[in-house]
Amino acid sequence: MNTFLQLVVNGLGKGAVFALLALGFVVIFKATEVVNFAHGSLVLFGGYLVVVTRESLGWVGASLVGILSAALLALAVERLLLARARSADANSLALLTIGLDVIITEEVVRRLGVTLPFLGEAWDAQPIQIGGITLFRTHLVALAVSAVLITAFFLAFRYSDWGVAMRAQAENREAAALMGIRSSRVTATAWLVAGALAGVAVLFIATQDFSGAGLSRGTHSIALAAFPAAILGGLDSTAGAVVGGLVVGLAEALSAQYISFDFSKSAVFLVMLVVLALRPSGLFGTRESTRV
Amino acid sequence: MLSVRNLQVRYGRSVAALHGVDIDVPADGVLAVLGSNGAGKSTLLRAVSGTLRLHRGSVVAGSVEFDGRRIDRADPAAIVRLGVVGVPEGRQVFARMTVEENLRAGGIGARDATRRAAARARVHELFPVLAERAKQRAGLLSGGEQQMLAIGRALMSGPRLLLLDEPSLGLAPKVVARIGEIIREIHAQGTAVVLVEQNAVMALRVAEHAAVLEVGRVALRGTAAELAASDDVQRLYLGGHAESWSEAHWRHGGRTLARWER
Amino acid sequence: ACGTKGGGSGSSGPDAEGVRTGSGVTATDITLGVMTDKTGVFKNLGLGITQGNELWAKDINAAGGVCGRQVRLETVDHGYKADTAKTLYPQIEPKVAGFVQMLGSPVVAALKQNLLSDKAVAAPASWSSELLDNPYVMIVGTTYDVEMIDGLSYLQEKNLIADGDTIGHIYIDGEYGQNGLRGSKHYAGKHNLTVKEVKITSTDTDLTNIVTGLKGDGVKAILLTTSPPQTGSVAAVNKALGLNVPLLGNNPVFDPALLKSPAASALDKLHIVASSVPFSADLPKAKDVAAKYKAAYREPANGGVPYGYAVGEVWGTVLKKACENKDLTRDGIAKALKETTSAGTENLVAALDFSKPGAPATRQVYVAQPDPGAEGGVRYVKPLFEAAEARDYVAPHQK
Amino acid sequence: MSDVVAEKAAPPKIPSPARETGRGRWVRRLAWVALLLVLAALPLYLEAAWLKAGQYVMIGGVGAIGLTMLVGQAGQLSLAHAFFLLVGATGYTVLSGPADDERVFGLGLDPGLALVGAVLTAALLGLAFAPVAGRLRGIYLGVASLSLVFLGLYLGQSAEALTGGTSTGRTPAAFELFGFPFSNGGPEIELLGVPFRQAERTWYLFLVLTAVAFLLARGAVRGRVGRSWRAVRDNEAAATAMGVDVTRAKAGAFAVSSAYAGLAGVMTALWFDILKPDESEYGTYGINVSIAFLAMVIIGGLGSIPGALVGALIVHGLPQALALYSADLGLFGETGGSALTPALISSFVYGAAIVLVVLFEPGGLAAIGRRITSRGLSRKPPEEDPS
Amino acid sequence: MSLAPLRVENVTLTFGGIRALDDVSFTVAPGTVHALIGPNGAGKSSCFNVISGVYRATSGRVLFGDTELTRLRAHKLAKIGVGRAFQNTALSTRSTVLDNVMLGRHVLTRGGFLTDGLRLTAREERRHLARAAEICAFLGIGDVLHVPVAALPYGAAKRVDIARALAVEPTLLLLDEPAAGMNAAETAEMAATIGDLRAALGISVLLVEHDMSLVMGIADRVTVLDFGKRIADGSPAEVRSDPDVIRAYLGAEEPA
Ligand SMILES: Nc1ncnc2c1ncn2[C@@H]1O[C@H](COP(=O)(O)OP(=O)(O)OP(=O)(O)O)[C@@H](O)[C@H]1O
Ligand SMILES: Nc1ncnc2c1ncn2[C@@H]1O[C@H](COP(=O)(O)OP(=O)(O)OP(=O)(O)O)[C@@H](O)[C@H]1O
Ligand SMILES: CC(C)C[C@H](N)C(=O)O
Ligand SMILES: [Mg+2]
Ligand SMILES: [Mg+2]
Repeated sequence: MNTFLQLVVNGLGKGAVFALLALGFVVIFKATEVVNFAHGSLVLFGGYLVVVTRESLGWVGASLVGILSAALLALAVERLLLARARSADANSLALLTIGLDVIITEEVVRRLGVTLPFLGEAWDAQPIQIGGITLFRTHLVALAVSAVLITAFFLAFRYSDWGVAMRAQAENREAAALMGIRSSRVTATAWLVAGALAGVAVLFIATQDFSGAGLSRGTHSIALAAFPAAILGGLDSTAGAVVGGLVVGLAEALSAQYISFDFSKSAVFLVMLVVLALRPSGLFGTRESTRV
Repeated sequence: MLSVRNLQVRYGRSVAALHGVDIDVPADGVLAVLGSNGAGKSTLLRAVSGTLRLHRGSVVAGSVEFDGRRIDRADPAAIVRLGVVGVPEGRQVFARMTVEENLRAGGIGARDATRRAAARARVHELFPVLAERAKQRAGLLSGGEQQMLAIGRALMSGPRLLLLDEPSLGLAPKVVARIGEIIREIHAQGTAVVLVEQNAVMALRVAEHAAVLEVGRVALRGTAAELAASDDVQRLYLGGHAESWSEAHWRHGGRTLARWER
Repeated sequence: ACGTKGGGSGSSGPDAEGVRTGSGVTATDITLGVMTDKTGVFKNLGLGITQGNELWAKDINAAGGVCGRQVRLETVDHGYKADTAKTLYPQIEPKVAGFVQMLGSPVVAALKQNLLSDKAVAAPASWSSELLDNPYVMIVGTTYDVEMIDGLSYLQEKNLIADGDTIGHIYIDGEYGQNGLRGSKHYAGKHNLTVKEVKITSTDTDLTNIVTGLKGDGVKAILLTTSPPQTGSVAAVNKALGLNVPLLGNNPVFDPALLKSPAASALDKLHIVASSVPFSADLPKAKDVAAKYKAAYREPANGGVPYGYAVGEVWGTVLKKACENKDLTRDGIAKALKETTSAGTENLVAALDFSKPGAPATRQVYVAQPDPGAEGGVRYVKPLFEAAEARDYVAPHQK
Repeated sequence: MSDVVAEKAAPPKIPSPARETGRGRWVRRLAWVALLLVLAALPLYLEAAWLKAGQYVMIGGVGAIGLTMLVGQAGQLSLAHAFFLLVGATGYTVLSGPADDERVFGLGLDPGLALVGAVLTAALLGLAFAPVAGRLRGIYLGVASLSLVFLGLYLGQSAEALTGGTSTGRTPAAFELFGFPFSNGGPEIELLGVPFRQAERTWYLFLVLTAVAFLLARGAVRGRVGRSWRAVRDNEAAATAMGVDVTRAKAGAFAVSSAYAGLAGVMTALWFDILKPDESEYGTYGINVSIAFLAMVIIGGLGSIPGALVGALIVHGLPQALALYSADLGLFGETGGSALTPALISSFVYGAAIVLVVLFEPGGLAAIGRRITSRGLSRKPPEEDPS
Repeated sequence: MSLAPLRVENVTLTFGGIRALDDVSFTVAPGTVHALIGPNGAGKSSCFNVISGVYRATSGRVLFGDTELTRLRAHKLAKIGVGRAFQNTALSTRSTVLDNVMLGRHVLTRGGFLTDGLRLTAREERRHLARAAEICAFLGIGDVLHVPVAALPYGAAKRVDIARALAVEPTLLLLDEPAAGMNAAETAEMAATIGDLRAALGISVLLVEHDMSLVMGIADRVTVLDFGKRIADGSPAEVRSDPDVIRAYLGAEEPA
């Protein structure tokens, strides 16, 4: 029983970070219908800047720099590349981000060289014991941060003009432009925000508690693992990101113990396949419906 | 209010769509623009609303002025803020958003909340079906309902100049007539209108002035009444049906097709 | 038109001293191949081994070379990619007598057929006894299975485990992990231990859920055939969950960088079993190599350096034997390898015996523990030894 | 009336290029034949290492042709290509493997039959995935298909009797046709003083396989099947109204694409002389391979068959060529942590190629090629659907 | 060629709470042009969609001769001779006109991946290409066969859509607003084309159209829908003077 509880706690803790990563996909998808395959490289980039500046700025300052620079890189990507490919459709742009991801990732990994630094200074590997259960601090902080950010986004999408403008211009840029929606500003904001989310996520990912490894190519793979989370929740749904993240975290933790560890990665994808077979646009995604 | 001078527009590197167009819309006037497929009507509206770029088009020469301000290089949002709002060809509602959200998106250009509420009430009054279907996904509306939504959406920001690209497309005759009235009403409340139409009967009835575009040039221009009386317009756009049908038959050349094999 | 491609470079007749020569051997030079990873995931290790190889070549050439010939190294970088290696191999193969380094299990696996058909002797930087079905493979040191057997006997000797206990073994799927597992199963069979096996992949780094499960199983020790970050994760969770059992790992599980990670404080439970010495080993030869290294290179060193040097020494022994046999062809080198029964490296690794097909060349190991105070990060807790269970262990391809 | 009617306007001008002039077609055909002749003569001149690299490009080409039909023509995004490669490789190895091996399972079939069997197996598995794929669109389909890669690796690792397992893998039977071995075995052949051994023989085998794959695909894409795929891609309702069974068309595209991937898998096993499922998601049959194939297809131009070959040349050929050159010229001497290396440079190049193609030439290199070749022959509008 | 009547019998279609079609019945007699008109949102397109199998009727059935269309899978309709053009053209815009029209030959041809790949169908393909070109010529788009549809003006694209529907060699042609977006002269030409079609081929045409000049000019019979219900059915003259139709659809003013 203790084992089960501990696994659930582990799963939820990781799920919170997966939710944060999935939210990054969701924000951009909602604004542009582009699936950002380069999210993993934004995560890496943010982490890399933390590493570079930590010596001189300390953890807090470096973290802010990391978040900001991931955000700015995302913004630059949008402004310098995607915005210039106006004629390309969302799917081609998604493919473009694959190319970008390759470049940024390889460059950051090259620059990291042999160092694989951990980022979770303030809390890493300092667990708290309650009863027979161990609570990892990274998980606790991540849960709190995710809860705050996700609630904020949920409200913004639902109730602000920004949310409406975002969806409008994602669907039809010309019509949105005719409504006075500055689509460039909306998309740029979305990328900026998604980049910042990536910068926040990496602070949790490159820790002993979360990934067991410092900043490295593996950090990028974890962002990739958030993909099924975003998809099974529904790519355009904030609630979906939360549920998807937690489902992935739990599926991974429980299948590792009760089926086998090497199956756990497949288990995540299998859960996703089952969900998609029943609901082709994910649990909370907007169903595709067209008419002639 | 709107003055277009020697406007030349190109798509991509090779397609020239407008070859020097001059158009004037007086404050609170209604200008009808007629022309056959591909004449450049939509291109003209795109140049005014600043959306050419979205179609890989660009203004090569000439100018567009609104209230004395050059807008041919301005971005669409800035143009909307000046009070120029367009309804694109083929409705282009936000298919995945609800009717209500579509209207909301239309109001984003207008900052002030009371104006928004008033505009919404007015749109609902003009198009009651939009109130009924507030929660329905816009993409699932019928063609005509979508057209109404598109016009309603444009009215949400209280424009001073409304650009309508073939609003009667796919609408029932009764609704076409109703749209005509609505345009007149909109006009009566002080909004100028540029109305691109295939339905010349309606357009010429609503408009004060009219122009006919042919292959990127203004071929004819004058008051609506003058144009309605012109031979070419009669034949091509108003359709004295009996003659033009036989003529069409002649143009069609009595082509034949071998019978099906099945 | 006529093809411009040269013919084969098969063996040629004997030279003036009656030594027959083949690929990679001229009157003045013997060329050995280095297929290493300078750019992929094992670039650190690859670099260390290559530098060890180079130091050895410099030393032996300074001492007059082998068989009157200077040793030259031909190096290619496959970036730990089997596809690149597969293309580079036909380019380098005609130029060399054999390979002083062939790094990476996927690479060795992909080139197995080539080695067989070209009869080229290669020293893999990969220590799985599964590779020994290929007579041209020359493993310098013992193999992962034997390391585990020796290591378990050490734990039992220290009363850290007892007959009938349950132990966990976390291993990377592939020849590395599976070979380690083979060892622990052998030992478990002899001592009635229950082994909870957990298969992982090299890219997994968070092993929290595994250790949570093993804790539920009540394990008394956890065996690791993993990568260093994985070792760190297990160690940290072992402590966090209050499990605190001893950890026993194969040679590759440790990297000094772990001592600077958040897991550092949890590493006291780790025991490392290895058959080649660390860079800073307190042995005359190791100190000699270390000193030469520091004089020649700037990069921080690792255990690859003494190992690379040791491989060179073994190759030197084999080439000398082939020279005595007056046969420096590929066949002659392979024959000389089989006749090498005790290649000494001044204890960089234990003395090696390549005469028994399919059997590891030695079964002796060291046991070490992490120690932030020691140079290179580890300190010996037990010098070279061989457990009784290792002695009667039959490797998979052992005849 | 204020203005008068301006000059009578001409009807809108529409470009109306001829399909292909007779001369143009012949020039094109001759160019293809010339290319084929050059490729056939290369073993006389190229060293084995370069032949090996060329074969790797052909593996990429065959796989990419399959994928471009699925993604570019039928509009079904798939990241499952690596999985079908694994299926093909395993299929061939099992079917042709010796029946009396106690460690691994084999059927001892003739290698030629085994190749066909492996391709069919891959096609059938592609078909089996079709019901799931049929329900999904766009990116959802892409990520769903990615699950196949993970599940496939898991199964491949578990089914040691078939794959040989991750520890040692297993050796595939050398390819043979009518008793002639495509290996170093069999009769010693020499042509113009050049010995024809495994590298040379395999070159011809791969060349024939690639040519067949290419011609079949080109024919199909230009014909009825290709039309139905494009219709499904562009508008399912319209396709249905024209009598296309959308479900079947999609399933067919999946089957064909999987068959091509299967063939590429067989070639992969032959090229490596080993079948070994990867132990992690990166490797010979991992997600990076799926992405590399997608890159080839994008760079070449979605849906273009010749483009797929060019994409393969860049994505599969460049790293190999750089590695070989670096050895030849002593380039990339720098070592250690952050060295620029052939693999890294290739990654940058193919990453950048994707970005540039999407930004500036969504039709990919194929579109550029079409523009160059059509200049002077016949002017085709650039946006035209590639085939 | 045997012509069969199309019988729509008591079809009801609901979307959630919306009754798009409410117990609608009418018959398209063989060889006639039958118009379906009604206000926006009346259910005309929905009716087309039920007939062509895109939507499944909540109740009721559609018969084409003896075949119950409502039981067929949508893609089977082309095979039995039902061709359809769309309200907003649904073409592959990057493909050429000929390629689009050739899609219409799908059910009349055979060929799978291997046969096409080996070009075993090449001869047959050439024959069908010629036929497709002939159909295009008939519709006045014979000089743009190799132009991508994206480069065509709207009016020409509409013709491509119709050509594609004709390429199926249908005995029943469904046209959804063929004249939308056309000016009076172009509309007249379209009307002439439809007339020619019937004359040349003797097929039945069911069309939806808001342009009363076209409907009244060429339809043999007109069915009027309003709020999903049939409110009139008769000759153009009858319908035109029907007070319900005037109230619901035409309006007081003379239609354009
Ligand atoms: N995005 C584009 N790219 C290239 N050419 C274009 C583009 N849009 C329009 N054109 C061309 O420009 C010319 C004018 O087109 P425009 O759409 O303005 O005509 P229109 O008068 O609105 O016709 P319609 O009545 O069909 O709407 C046409 O020849 C058309 O083919
Ligand atoms: N898929 C759908 N889901 C929900 N409602 C739908 C759907 N399709 C149509 N409707 C509704 O059914 C009603 C009939 O629509 P339909 O498209 O058949 O009208 P129509 O007669 O073709 O109108 P128009 O002349 O404007 O094209 C409309 O109210 C529309 O909103
Ligand atoms: C440490 C490594 C070089 C050895 C390991 N067996 C491998 O995968 O290659
Ligand atoms: Mg227009
Ligand atoms: Mg309709």
